[in-house]
Formats: sequence, structure tokens, C-alpha cells
Amino acid sequence: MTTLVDTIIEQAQTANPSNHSSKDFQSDQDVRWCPGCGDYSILAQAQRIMPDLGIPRHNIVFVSGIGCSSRFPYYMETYGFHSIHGRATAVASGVKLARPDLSVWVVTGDGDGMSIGGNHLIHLLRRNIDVNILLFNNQIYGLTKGQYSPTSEKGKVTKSTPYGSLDYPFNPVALALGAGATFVARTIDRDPKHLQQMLKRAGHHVGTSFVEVYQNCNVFNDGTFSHLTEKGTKDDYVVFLEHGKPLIFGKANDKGIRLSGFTPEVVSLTDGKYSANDLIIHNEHDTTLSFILANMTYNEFLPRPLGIFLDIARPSYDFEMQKQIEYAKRKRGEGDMSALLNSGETWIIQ
Amino acid sequence: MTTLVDTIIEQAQTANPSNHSSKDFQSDQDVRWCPGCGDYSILAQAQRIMPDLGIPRHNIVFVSGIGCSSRFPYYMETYGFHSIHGRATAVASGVKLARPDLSVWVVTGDGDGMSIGGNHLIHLLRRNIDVNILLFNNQIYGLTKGQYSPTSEKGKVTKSTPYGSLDYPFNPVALALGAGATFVARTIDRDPKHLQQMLKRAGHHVGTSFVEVYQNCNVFNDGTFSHLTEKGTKDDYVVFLEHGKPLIFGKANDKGIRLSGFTPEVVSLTDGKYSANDLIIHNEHDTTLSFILANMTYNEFLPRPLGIFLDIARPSYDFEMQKQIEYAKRKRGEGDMSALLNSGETWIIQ
Amino acid sequence: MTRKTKSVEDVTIRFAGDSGDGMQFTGTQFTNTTAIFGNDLSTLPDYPAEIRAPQGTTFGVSGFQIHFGSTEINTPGDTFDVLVAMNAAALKVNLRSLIKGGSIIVNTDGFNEKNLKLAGYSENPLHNHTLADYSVYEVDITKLTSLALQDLNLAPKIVDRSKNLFALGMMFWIYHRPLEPTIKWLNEKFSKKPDVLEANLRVLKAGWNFSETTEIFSVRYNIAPAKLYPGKYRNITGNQATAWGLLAAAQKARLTLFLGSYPITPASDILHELAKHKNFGVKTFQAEDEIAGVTSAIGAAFAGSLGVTTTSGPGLALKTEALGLAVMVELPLVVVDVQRSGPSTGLPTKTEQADLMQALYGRNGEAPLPVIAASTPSDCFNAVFESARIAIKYMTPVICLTDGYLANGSEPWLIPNYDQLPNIAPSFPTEPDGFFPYARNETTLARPWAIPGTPGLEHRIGGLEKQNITGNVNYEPENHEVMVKLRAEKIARVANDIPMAEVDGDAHGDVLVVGWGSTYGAIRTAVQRHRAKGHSVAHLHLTYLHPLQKNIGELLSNYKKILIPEINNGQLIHILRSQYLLPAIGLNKIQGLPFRAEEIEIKIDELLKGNTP
Amino acid sequence: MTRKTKSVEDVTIRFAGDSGDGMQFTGTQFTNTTAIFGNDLSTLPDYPAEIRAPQGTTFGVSGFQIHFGSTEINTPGDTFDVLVAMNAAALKVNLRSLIKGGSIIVNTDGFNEKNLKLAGYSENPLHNHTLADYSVYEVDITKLTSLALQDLNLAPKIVDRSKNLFALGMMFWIYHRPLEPTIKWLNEKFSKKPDVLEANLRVLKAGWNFSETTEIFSVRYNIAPAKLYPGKYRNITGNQATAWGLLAAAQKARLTLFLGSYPITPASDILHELAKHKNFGVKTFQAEDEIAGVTSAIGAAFAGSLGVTTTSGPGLALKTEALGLAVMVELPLVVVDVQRSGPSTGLPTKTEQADLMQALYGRNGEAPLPVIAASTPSDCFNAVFESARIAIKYMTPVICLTDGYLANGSEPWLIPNYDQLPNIAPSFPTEPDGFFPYARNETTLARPWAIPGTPGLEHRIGGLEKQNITGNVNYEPENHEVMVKLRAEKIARVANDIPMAEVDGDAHGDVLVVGWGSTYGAIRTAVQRHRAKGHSVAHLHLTYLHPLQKNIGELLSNYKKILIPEINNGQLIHILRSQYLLPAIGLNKIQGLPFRAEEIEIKIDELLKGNTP
Ligand SMILES: Cc1ncc(C[n+]2csc(CCOP(=O)(O)OP(=O)(O)O)c2C)c(N)n1
Ligand SMILES: Cc1ncc(C[n+]2csc(CCOP(=O)(O)OP(=O)(O)O)c2C)c(N)n1
Ligand code: SF4
Ligand code: SF4
Ligand SMILES: [Mg+2]
Ligand SMILES: [Mg+2]
Repeated sequence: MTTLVDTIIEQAQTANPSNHSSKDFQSDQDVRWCPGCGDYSILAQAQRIMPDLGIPRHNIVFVSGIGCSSRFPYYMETYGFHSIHGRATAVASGVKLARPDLSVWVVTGDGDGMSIGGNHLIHLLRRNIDVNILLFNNQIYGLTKGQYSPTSEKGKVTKSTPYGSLDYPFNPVALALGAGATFVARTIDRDPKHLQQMLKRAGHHVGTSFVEVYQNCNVFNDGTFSHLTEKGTKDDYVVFLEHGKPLIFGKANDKGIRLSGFTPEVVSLTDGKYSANDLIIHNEHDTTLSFILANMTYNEFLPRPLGIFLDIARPSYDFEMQKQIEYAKRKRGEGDMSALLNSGETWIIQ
Repeated sequence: MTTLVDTIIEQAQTANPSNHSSKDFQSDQDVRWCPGCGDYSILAQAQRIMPDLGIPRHNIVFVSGIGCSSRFPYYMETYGFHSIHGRATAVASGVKLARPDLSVWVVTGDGDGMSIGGNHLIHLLRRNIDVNILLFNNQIYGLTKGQYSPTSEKGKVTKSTPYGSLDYPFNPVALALGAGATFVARTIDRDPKHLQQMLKRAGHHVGTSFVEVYQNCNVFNDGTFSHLTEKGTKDDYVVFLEHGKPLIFGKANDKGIRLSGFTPEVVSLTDGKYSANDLIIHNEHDTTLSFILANMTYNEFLPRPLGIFLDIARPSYDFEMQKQIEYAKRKRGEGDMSALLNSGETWIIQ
Repeated sequence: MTRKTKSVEDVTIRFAGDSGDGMQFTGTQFTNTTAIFGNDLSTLPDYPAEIRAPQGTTFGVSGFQIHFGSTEINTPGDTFDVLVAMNAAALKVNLRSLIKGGSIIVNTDGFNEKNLKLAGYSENPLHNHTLADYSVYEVDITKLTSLALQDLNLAPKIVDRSKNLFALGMMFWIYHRPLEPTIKWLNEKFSKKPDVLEANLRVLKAGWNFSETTEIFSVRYNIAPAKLYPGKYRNITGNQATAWGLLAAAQKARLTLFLGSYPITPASDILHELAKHKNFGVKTFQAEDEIAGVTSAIGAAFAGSLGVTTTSGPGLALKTEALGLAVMVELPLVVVDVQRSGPSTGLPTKTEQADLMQALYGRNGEAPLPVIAASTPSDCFNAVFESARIAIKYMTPVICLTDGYLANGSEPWLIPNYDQLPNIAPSFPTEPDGFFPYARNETTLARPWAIPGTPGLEHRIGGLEKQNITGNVNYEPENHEVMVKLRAEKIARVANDIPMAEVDGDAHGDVLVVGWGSTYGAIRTAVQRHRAKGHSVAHLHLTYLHPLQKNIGELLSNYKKILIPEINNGQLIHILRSQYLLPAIGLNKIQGLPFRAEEIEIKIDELLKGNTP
Repeated sequence: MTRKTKSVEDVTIRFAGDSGDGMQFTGTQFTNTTAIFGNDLSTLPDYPAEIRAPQGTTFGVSGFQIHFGSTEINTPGDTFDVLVAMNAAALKVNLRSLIKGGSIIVNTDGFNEKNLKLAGYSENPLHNHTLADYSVYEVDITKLTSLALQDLNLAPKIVDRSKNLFALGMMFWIYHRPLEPTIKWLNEKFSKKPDVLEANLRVLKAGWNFSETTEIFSVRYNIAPAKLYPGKYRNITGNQATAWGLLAAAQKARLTLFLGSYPITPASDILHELAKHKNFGVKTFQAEDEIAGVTSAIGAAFAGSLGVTTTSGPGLALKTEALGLAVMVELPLVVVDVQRSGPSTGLPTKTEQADLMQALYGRNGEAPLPVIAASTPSDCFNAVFESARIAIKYMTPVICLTDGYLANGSEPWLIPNYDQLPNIAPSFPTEPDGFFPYARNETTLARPWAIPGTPGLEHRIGGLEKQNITGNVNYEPENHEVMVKLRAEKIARVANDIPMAEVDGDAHGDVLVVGWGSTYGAIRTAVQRHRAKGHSVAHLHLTYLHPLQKNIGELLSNYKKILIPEINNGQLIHILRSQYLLPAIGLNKIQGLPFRAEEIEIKIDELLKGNTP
């Protein structure tokens, strides 16, 4: 049976979509985030890289849950679904399984994606459905005006925790890896170039891609990431992961990360003790290494890794589902409803 | 305010509880699992080690969700709560936070705990509330008569997947580690001694302990773990993790695991190439190592690790909550309701 | 040697044994053969509670009841005429529903010390007066089975597993049913297991020959074929009919069927059945929970599939927030709730009708949606098909209610002609000029179903209140009221698109029995018995619970008394009382079991005699 | 220089400005001072939608309305007499509710090119005839503020943030209110920020002096203190009253209060408030979602705490399955639903009463539980306290309904004497002999609350059907029916334990207006206006939605017509129609806003004139 959808898809082949410039991806809705919100930059970068993906905008769907971040789809001139709190990943799974031809993106927050939506997130990562997840991590519930979130640091004082929070935060990268993700990256709102790279890489990865985006909420959690973005400090507090390259950082590229036993430590490259050869060489395809690097995250003595932790190839669930359907059709022939109704034991009454 | 509960707790001090033998932990309900089910052994071992914990049975609570495994509490002569599907970990969190004086255990299945209950599970692990989680992993939905579960191997043919399942399974140990667990272990129904050890260690750990128990469902998934339990094969397919000891296995302890780069590999200890000194020495307190060992799980060329992957000390959430309350009382004085009602701006109408 | 042959109108048989004794298989085979033979019938499988029980115990008893005859059969029978008991526990559990004077065929081997103890018999009921009122046929089925297979030296397991075929053979003989259909079925099923096949065939025939040659059964029975509406029939269970109805609707609409579901008793079989038909392009997604089940289906609907989710009460409870979203984004969605006994986990394997209020009102805010109920196993096909038709035409989620009794029960089904099924014609807009996501069709008030992949129709939807027509997020007070009313009016208009309700019986009279769902058979039988006695009693059975058909109020007003039997504590009765301000009277049974026609018959008597509460 | 002073009975003022202008603070200060002054009052804060809007835009406007007077005040006022507009957008948004002839005090600096454009004014309304019908007072508040602070050379931010105090100073002068309370408050608040303190104090006084010295305001107003019931008062919002009511109930019962909650507008402030009171031993647990919120509370209840969960509509939808469990295990639990506009995400910051049906019926199976509603901000204290009392005494979950309007609104509250609050006396059994988890108290039918830690009372509970008395898992048909009826009867008996309902007005008459929840003030005002005209109209306001008080049916029967105003599409009306078969008439407003007394007044008129639909 050729479905009505097949027809739509076919017709669309002939259309010549206008998505050459980032402008083409700006919707007519005016953006309603607080002035100074990190979300603006992420939106801008997303709109900038979209044309490079070379996918007609009518074949792109942005799905979100609820939160400031989840307002994102309204501002993209693509198809969009602002669903309910925590369910974006599940809705997106349905969209992609129904329509493997579409490019499906999820925008979620640390509350939407890691608190109420944690289960759907880890299951999507496990299944490896070809969906791109952007988790805007501002370590706070913005939309509900400032409660702590599952990524807030322990002891955080917020409206809901006047005496300080008691929970240990999730490390989204580690959680994603633990769930069996095939693509895991981290980037930050204030580094447009890097942000763009990560979004592109996510877009190109087949299977679920998970990108944690550090995002400043200047109203309820201002400055959480400033040490990672301020001129004075960022070179010492951030190490960029680049495939095949040693982990070097510092203003003068004068520091590196090496392993002593299994524990990463910072070494100086200037005191003659160690050279680049002693350092961890990043390998995007090494699962174990990805865990080691993920574990650097909350270690105050180590710089924060940004970049791609892991990128491995595995058939996506949606692809396998298509294969299975084709196999069934080959094996049993295209389904025929009357035949089915009349199959098995039947009898005639005169 | 001394609460009514305080009074109950006080009275109980004087009671002399009868929980010296495992018999004392057997309830009057007859056990209704299929003959041959692995759950019987787990129940027996749990009842066996309970006396050793030295906790009066009236201070022990078993909480479960829904599933064959979740019938467990009915058979324990302790307090028990057979809650709803997937929520045991959340119910147990409430029990423990309300009553830090109780010993709280969760019994859940791979469906109950990893499918519908995945989110509550990872959040409990993150928070490190002092609850002991036993996940009976039979890689199937038993109670609903045999659908595949999030831990079933890819391609599994079940009632709900006649053409084979498409999802990659969770590795419960890796997921727990990714969520930030402080105690993670794996054991198996058919090895009573090891099972008992693990249960005891879990019981003694302060903070959340997570124990994955491989369990045979002889009706809907018979033999999934037989290679790990059968005389002929188990020595070659299982490696036991023991703190401070090298990873050695094989009928004649003739094989070991070493790391080449970050990847574990099997080496022979007999061909003179390698000795015990070249092998991974297990360290229960090394987070990175725990990930490396967890990743061995689905690698067909490596034996399956059983034992304690990680055991690190971190203050538990329930302890911190108590501390916070005491601090608040010290700082602001024991709460006084009339004082509160009359606090702030008030005025009198004559 | 010849024997008496009695002709009877209908018979009810109960096959009962241990979970392992294959009673469901035996019952199903007897059912198919009886169907093919041309009797009308109705069946009721009765499994033990979910957790396996120790062999031979009373909780371990598995039963299968079939009521068949030469007349119209509407229920599996309140009581049964014949009990086949493979062990003592089976006798213990079922005896109370056997009619006095009924027949019992027992496998004597199932009455040894151990069996008796497990069943809780202090002494063997076969040897005391327990069964004085019944005609008992003692057969050592186990022994006879092994004798029949002696020379094959098969694994004891295989031998033991075949003994149900001996019983089947005997029943076929007693009721003059052909062996061929079963033989055919066995040949297909065990083509790859010649030894099992051989064993089964031998034992089946052994059972027949044993009856034929020994004197044990003095009578055989004739049950003439029923005067069923001519055509081609098959036997079908409620869950199978549900799965096929969904499939048929998707095919008609030329849409891909997407099922997002999480297993739950008694709904799982719908997922299992649909998963078999990947060659129809069906996409079955076993989600991590019910919320993912429904939200993935909503996502699929947004993308242009027929989104479906199937569950039971506790699952529906979890889906309520998402159903509110479906109402707000106005996408087609079919939600099947196979009701079971609640509240909470309740009695998972038992039936109930207690989710009606949840289906109608279990959402935050004003979130009306159509609710439809199936009344017999085969009617599940029509109910879900109609649900899909309405969902697509009106761009709305629809809840279709069935229950455990329908789901597992079966009946002969006049196979519908696929081409003659109602048309379902969704259309995806493609024209950008003047496109607005929330502009509405004048008659149906449905919004356009514009799907991703359509150039120029890029748009955003979501759970926040929408501006009328444009669909933009909007917080204006007046707009909100307009939209709430529009959403309600849209659903109300479904009433213009469905047939008027019809009563079965006189148009005016003393008592109208109003039912919905699986009470159909019992009510129909009870009403027919009264009408046979010349009482002025009629039956109105509701398929549409919301919106109600336009003529319901008028129909109700034509009777002196209204009786509403429900397998719950009174739910439909609230709706009708509040809607029509009529003093309807409820008859409620909350035992996880269907009504017995007799129970309704008696209540109608009361009302006719005028001694009402 | 002397000026005219007018005495008036009541005044309504609306403070409006940009989100950043501190209008909520200004309103709150004016409210507290007015309360202390002894007027009766009612307030309505009106925030912009959740997402921050660009400065100066109409979506960015934040408003605070206060209605105060020397007589009884029941609503924040349908319209207002005075509008304080800090910028053009504030004027634009609010002008339509200002009474003709009303006064407008504008900050002229907020009307520059940019502001006008953002507000969507093509030309400056101050300079054309837009405001012809009003008396407009133009003050360059921004400039005057900076002048007052000139010599302090403070950060511009601080200067800008102080301008609302200038407006406050002016209003205090105009309405003869003392500055002291605000001065006191500022001193406490900014004790650690001397420069901010200095700035605020100066500007406050500057506003006052400016009014005193310039001729701009020709009249001052006297509003005499109201004749309120004598006693000690405080001002309180609905959410604060809810939090304190829960705290009080736990203290009375000598239980630890455990709150398992997930943030959601407009309920979050209850969590915030309770989290401040750890010194009461309160345990607040911000769960990962609503399901964990309610299930952790159920776990805490099992362990002997007062389990509470707080949420709004979408959250309640997620809790429904767990509520079924609470019904089955019969543990005390208080569920607070601060209703907001739905369906789905709807209008999260707007109010509605559309969760009633969900509260009553939104669960699978037969799962009845008590439902209670608060009718004013301070009444939230009584409503949750009563909910807790019933939950504990009857061992049942109770749903307590408030809404966004009550949650954020405030009113003066006669502070209750804690010692005179009703007693709550749970007791935990300790005696093993004859203990059965499901044995019941004869009067209440409550089961014993046996908690872990009690030697000899070890037992298991769960969501499967329970055997009567023993509480063991049980699948017997009869037992299930017995238990369903017992659970229903237990809730029905709550009706024996609550006061009879009383009408406000004549015991018999033409029109009875029946309301529930936050419509109280508007209905009361409307009914009073009619009674003032000598019409025979009465008001019945329901606190108990389930079970209904025993005398409701009788009360309803005493009036010719029944009017039921609701902020939904008609929900209570279904309950009363179905229960009492009375043709009640609905008045429904679904705009995310409370009723204006006038709207109800007019409808009553219609009914009195007899031209009913
Ligand atoms: C079912 C439900 N529960 C709670 C809420 C309230 N809520 C909306 S967004 C949100 C959290 C937002 O935090 P995050 O996901 O981090 O997004 P951010 O605003 O920080 O970008 C919450 C609790 C809701 N809308 N629905
Ligand atoms: C809300 C809800 N959804 C679904 C079910 C049906 N159900 C009961 S147990 C179960 C899964 C059981 O699998 P697992 O947790 O692995 O336990 P096992 O039986 O294998 O020990 C399911 C799907 C339910 N009872 N409640
Ligand atoms: S609240 Fe925070 S996250 Fe939300 S829009 Fe404002 S700045 Fe951004
Ligand atoms: S179905 Fe499987 S898991 Fe359940 S009781 Fe039987 S053997 Fe055990
Ligand atoms: Mg956030
Ligand atoms: Mg399992």
C-alpha cells in the first residue's frame, strides 16, 4: 500500500525549498526569553548551521517539552511540537519511527530532560533512534522561577531549598554514556564556533546524538558557567576534546591531562617533566576513555572537558524497524486485509 | 515536638525481637512463583542473611513494584509494601526519608525497575538515600507472560517481538554507575554463597546500594544465564571481582584480564607470557575502573564480572536531611505554631 | 452396537484442569470445530491469577467454558451442563456452577492422595456422596493415554501433554463433532515435530474410539446447526478483533498504523497480534511505559500515522496528562482501554466496567473527547474501526472501551467484506496560501492535518492555549473561552455523524434496560426471556458514551422504568441521570465477573412487580 | 495650604508597570499598610505569562490590584477607580477596566517614543483624546526620583529600582495612610544594604512630600476602618495559608509533615513556604516528577508521617494511578491541587475550576475519596486542615482544591487561636493480639494505622485487592464486591462527621446560587446586592464536594431556581443534577479570570425576571 504520506513525500521532491540562509529558519514569532538569556545564542547558532545540513526545512521537526528552553521550536521556521513536560524525547521517538525521512531534533532542559523526563531520555539513548537531543543545562528550573534542578550543585540555595539542596547532581554526559549512548558531546552557549561544530556533528551522526549545552540563566542562576566563559579564566578551566589530539589547555597551552593509574591529573608542559606524548590522546571512538573524561566533570582540580566524548557507529532503531518491515513484506507478501480477515479456520452458513 | 512515631520507636527499644533464625523471616503466605523459578533461591538467601544484619525485623521494610519479583515482600516476615509498577524506588525514598531509623529494601525487576521505573531508580541512586535495591534481572517480563524487557538481548523473539526486538539492552551496572551510584554489585540466583555476600555488603553500605541479581525465568526465558551457572561453562564465563585481587578466572585459574590501552583482554597465565602482576587488580573504590569493568558486560570475548564494581563513601541524603533539620532547630528554635501564625505584620481590631 | 442419541437446543461445557493440562487449547479446538459445524456459540476462558500457582492447587485451575447451540447464543452460559475435570482441584473449583443433574467426566488419575490434599478434599469425592446429584463418568485418562502411546517410547513430558486430546476425542464423540479440523490443525502446527504430531493424533482418536467401543457413555447428543445469517464465518476473540479493526481502519485510510504500547493484562494480546503483521507496514513500539506509549503515538500522529495506544485501567490513568495534550493539539489518536478490576492493581485478570468515568473526565481542565464501547468480542472490530473513523475525521483522540471479558472471550463472526467497510478519507493539505493550523472545517470543526514534509506548511503546535485559526500561543481571556467552547462543540458534532440509537423490543413499555459494553449478551438474554413471557421490556445498548446519540432522551422517556445494569458501582447511571433528570435504577455487580442473565432477569421481575428500592 | 478631603466607602486601585518596576512589592506594601490601618480588603496580583517578555511590551506588564474599604470587601473589584501606570504598555493593557471618570497617575517618563512603540501606540495617549473621560495626573516619577537621590551618586540600577517607592509615597498621601509600616519593613529588609535603604526611604518620603507640597492632587481621601470582627489580624495569601494549614494539622496530630512535591505554577509557593520551616521538623522533598512526589508521600504515610503532595492540574493527572493505590492501601494522604487554566499546559498563570471532575473521577476502577475546596485565600488554611483531619481519621487520600486566584490573592485574616483548632488524634496500634491490617473501626470504617517499627505488627499491604479484615491478597468475587462497597461506605460516612450546610439568605426563595471554591466572593457580593434590593435570593457555598453534606438535597428543594456559577464549562452542575435530579442552571466563565460580581448579578436578574434558557 502506498500511503497518503508517501504521496506527500513524493510531491515534496519537486519542491525547491528556500533554506539557504539562516534567515529562512527564523519564524515570525517574537522571541520571549529574558534579555541576556543564553538561549538566544543557542537559537542563533542553530539557525546558522541549519542551512549547512542541506535538509529542506519542511523535512525538519523540532520537538520540545516544557521550560524556557522548550520554547525553542516556536522560533524555528520548521515543523515544531511544544509538547508536555518531560515527554519531548518520547514524542520525538514517535515522529522519527513514523517518518524516518525527517530530521528530528529535541530541545529540552535539565529539568525537562533530566528530572521528569529522565526515563524517556535514557531509553531513547539506549534504542539509538536517529534523533538529535539538545539539552540546555542551566542548572536551574527557569520557567518556574528558580528551583534547583537535578544538575544543580549540592548545597544550592533556591526558592525550594532555602537551606541548600541535598542531592548530588547528575553528570548528564556520564548518565548518557551509562545508558549506552552512541554520540555524546558537551558545548556552551558563549562559544558560538564550538556550539556550531557540535550541532553539525550531532546532525550528521546516525542514531541518537546527545549534546549537553551549558546555558546561562541570567535571571535565576547567573554566572554558573562564567569561569568557563570569561576571558580571564576560561583557558584554565576548559579543555577541548579533539579527536587524535592530546588533552592540552591553559592560556599558553602549557598544561595537559595525563592518567596516573586510572585517574586523570593536570601536569605542566613547561617544567620539563612531561611532554605532549605523556598526555591522554583523545579518541572519540573509545567507550572506556569517554567514561574517564566524563568523570573529570565535577572534579574541581581538573578543567571541564568540552567537545565530543563519544561517537560510535551502530545501526539506528528506525533503520532496523524499516528493515524488519521490508523483510516481513518479502517473506509474507504485502499485507492484504481481506485475505487476513478470511485466513485460518472459516466456514460458510448457507 | 516529640511525635507519636518517636513514642513508638522508644517503646520498641524495650521489645526483644525474635529474629535470630531465617525462619523468623518467613511469612505465613505461601509462595506462588512457578516451580523452578530463580526467585526462590533469592528469597531463601535473603531470609538467611537477615539475622546476620542484626536488625529487628520490625525495623525492616521491603518495598516492591509489580512483577513476579515484586511479590517478594509478601514472603518476608517484615513490614512490606507491594506498590505499583515502577514506583517502588520512589515509595521507598519516602519511607526512608520519613524514617531514617528503618532498614529499607527495594525488590524490583528489569521491567519494573529499568523500564517504567527507570527514572525513579536513577534519581534514587543520584540522591544516595540509604536504601538497598535488589534488581531481579531475568531479561524478560515474567508476570505479563513473556514480552522482552530493556535488558533483553537485541533480536530477542518474544510475544511482542515475533520478528525480534530492535533495542540495545541496558547494562544495569553501567546505568547505575552513570547515574552516580555509590554501591554497585552483580550476583546470580544459582550461587547462594556469593548472593548472600552481596546482600550483606549491600545491607551494610550507607547510601543507596544497587545489586543486579541475574535470575532465571524458567517459564519464559529459561537458560539465559545457564552458561554462567552450569558446571561445565561457568568457570570460563564468569570472573569474580575481589577487592585487591587480580582478575583471574578459568577452571584452573589459568586465565586473567589485563588492559591493553583502555580495553580489557583475556590473557593466558600458563603460556609464560603474562603473570598475575600484569592483570587488572580490582579496586572497589575506583570509579573509573568500575566503568571499565562494567563495559566488559556484553563483550562476548570476555567473562562476565560478578561481584562489587564500586563501593565508595558519601553522606546519604537522609542523613543530610536530618542534619539540616537539626541545624534549623538550633538556628531558629523548635517550631512554634502560634508564634508563626502571629509573626510578621499583624494588627488588632477592637 | 447402537446407542441413544438425544437432540438438544444448546449445551454448556466447562473444560477444567491444571494450568499445565492444556485446557485452553482443548477448549479452543472444541470451539473451532463447533463453529465450523455451524452452531452459534460463546466462550469464556478463565485463567488463574497472574502468578503461577503450584500444580494441583485450586489457584492453579485453568478453565474454558463454551456455550453452543442451534439457537442464538449470547453468553458463555451462567451455569454449565457438563464438567470435564482433569484433577480434584478442577472439580472443587467448578462444581458449584454445574447444574444439578449435570454430567462430570473425571480423569481418575487426577484424584490421587496428593491431588486430593492440594485440592483440600479430606476424602475422595468420587467415593463419597459429594457427587450424588450428578452423573459421573470416571475415566483414567492418564493411563489410557500412555497405553495408546506405549510402543512409541516418547519422553514422558510429551505423553503427559497429550492427555487433554483424549478428553477432546471423547467430547467430540459425545457431541457428534468431526475430528478433521483438529487433525488438520495438528498437522500444520507440528509438521516439524513428527513424534508430537503422531502422539496427539493417536490420543485424539483413542479418546474417540474409547467412547465408541466402551459402554461408558450411554447417550450421544445432536445439536443442530444454528440458523445464523448466511455467509462466511470465523471465530474471533475480542483482542484479535480489536487488532484487526485497527489494521482495517489504517488500511482504509491509507495510513501507517503506529502502535505505541506498554504491556499490561488483559490488553497485551492486541500488541502481540499487531506485531505479527509487519507486512502491513504496521509499526509496533513497545515503549518504556504507558506515557511513552501514548506520547510516541501522538508524535506519530503529528507525522501522519494513525496513532494508537492500547492499555488497561492503570495504564489509562498514566496517560491522562498526554490525552489532554492530544485534545489541545487536536490530532487523531485511538486509545483502547481493555478494562479490568480495580482500583489500583486490583484483580488484574478479572473483568470490570469501572473506567467509564475516568475515560469521560479523567483529565485536567476542560478536555472532552469521544468515548465508544464494544459490546461483544467481535464487536470490538466495529468499535475500534469507528473510533479511528471519528478520530481522523474530527482530529481528536477517541477512547475505545472494551474489557477483559470481551478481550479473551470469543464468538463466531460473520466475516465483513473489507471493501464494504465505511470509508475513511483523511487528506493532508499541501496549499500554503491561506493555510492556518487552527482554521476549521465548517461541518466537523476539525482543523487541517498538515504533516511534516509538506513544503510551505511549516508550523508549530503545543499544549499552551492556541489562538483561534492561527494556532499561535495566546493568553487572551476571550480567546480561551472561544477555544474551550470550540473544542467542546467539535466533539458534540460527532452526534450528527452517527446513527440514531435503536431499542430492541417495543418502542414504549414498562421497563427499558439500558446497558453499555460487555453486558450486552446477558441483558439481551434476560430481556428476551421476559419478552417471551409477554412482558413489555426493551433493551437499549449504548455504543456511544460520548457524545450520546441525539435520540437517547426521547427513547428513555418512553418507558415507565429505566434499569441500568453495570459491572461497576454505578457510572453510566450518573451520566444519564444528570443529562435527562430521569430516576434510573442501577443494578451493579462488582465481582470481576460478567452478569449472569438470570441476575438481570430477576431484577427486571422486581421492577415489573413494582417493588423497587 | 489645606485641601479638600473626601470620605468614601471603598476604593479600588490598580498598580501597573513593567515586570521590573516592582509593582508586586508596591502593591504588597500598600496592602499591608491598609490592612494595619484597619480596612477590609481583597487583592489580585496579575503577573505576566511565565516566560519573561521584552521590557516595555504589553506582555511584560505586571499588575497588582487592591480593593479596600470601610465595609465588607469580598472581591478585588470588577473594575478600578485609580490606575497607577508606570509606562505606556501598563496604560494600554489596563485602561479598559478603569471606570469612566476614574483617575490615572502616570509616570510621564514611561511614555517616550520607544515605550509608545512597544505598547503599540501610534501617538502619545497623554497628548490626544484617549484619556478625555478620566482625570489624568502626569508626574515624571523617574526624574523626581533621581533628583531625590542626586547627591548620593548611587548605581543607576538602584535609582531606577526605587521609583516605585515614589508612586507608593504619593498613594499613601492621597489615601491618608501612615508611612511607618513601610519604613519599618525597609529597615529590616535592607539593614545590610544601607545605600539601598537610604535610597528607598528618601524616595518614599519624596513621593509623599511631592504630593503634600505641589498642587497637583486637589483631593485627599478618607476610608474609615472597617467594622471587622474584633481580634488580631494579618494579611495572608492562599498559598501561604495552605502551607500553614498543613503545618498546623501536622503539629496538632503530632506527626512529621512530609511533603513530596514537584514544582508547578501556581502551586510551587506552597513548597517554597514549607521548605522555610525545617525547624518544625518538616521534610520537603523536591521529587523528580509528580509521580515520585505522590508515591514518596504515600511511602512516608506508611511510615507514620502526614504525607502531603501539592500540584496543579497537569500534575494531578500524573498522580491518578498512585491515588488509586492510596485508596487501596487506605493510608492518609493530602493532595492539594492549585487549579489553573487547562486543558494540557493551557494558560499556566491563569485561574480555573476545571479539575473538579478529575478530582472526583480521574482514577481507574472504583476509587472514591473525599474532595474539599477552599473559597477564599485565608480559607485555604481551614480547607487543608480539614482535609488532613479527614485523611487521618478515615485513613484515606483527600483532594483539596484551591486555584491560582486564591493562591496568589490575599486578604486580612483573623488569626486563629492554635489551641482552639479542632483536635486531630491519630493513634498507632501496638498490641499484636487480634491485630488485623484491614479490621475496621465501627463508626469510621477506618483500618488501623500500624507503622513499621512496631514489634509484632509486621504486615504487608499493596495495590492488589485485599481480603476483608486480614488484608491478604484475595481474588474471590464476593470479597471484591464487599471491599468496593466498604471503601465507598467509608467515604460516605465522612458526611456524618461534618457540619450541615447553611445558606446565606432566606431559607426559602426564588433563586439559590450554589457555588464552590473561589467564586465565593463574587457570588456573595452579587447575592448581597440583590438582597439589598429586597429580592429573595440566597447563597449556598460548598466546601465539601464529596461526600456532599446530608442536607444539600433538602436545601436545594427550597428554591424555585438554582444557579450554579463556575469558572469552567459546567462540572458541579453535573454532580447536583445527577444526585438530586433538579434542573439547575449553569453560569460559566472560561477566561482564566474570576467572575465579576456584576456578571453573576445580571444572571440572577434574568432568572428573577423568569427569562431563563
Ligand atoms: C507535568 C508538569 N509538571 C510541572 C510543570 C512545571 N514546569 C514547567 S517547566 C519546569 C522545569 C523547567 O526547567 P528546565 O527543564 O531546566 O527548563 P528551563 O526553564 O530551565 O529552560 C517545570 C517544573 C509542568 N509544566 N508540567
Ligand atoms: C501501570 C502498569 N503498567 C503495566 C503493568 C503490567 N505489568 C505488570 S508487571 C510488568 C513487567 C514485569 O516485568 P519485571 O519487572 O521484569 O518483573 P518479572 O515479572 O520479570 O519478575 C508489567 C508490564 C502494570 N501492572 N501496571
Ligand atoms: S528565566 Fe533564565 S532561562 Fe528562562 S528565559 Fe529567563 S534567563 Fe533564560
Ligand atoms: S514467570 Fe518466570 S519469573 Fe515469573 S514466577 Fe514464573 S518462572 Fe519466575
Ligand atoms: Mg533549566
Ligand atoms: Mg523481569
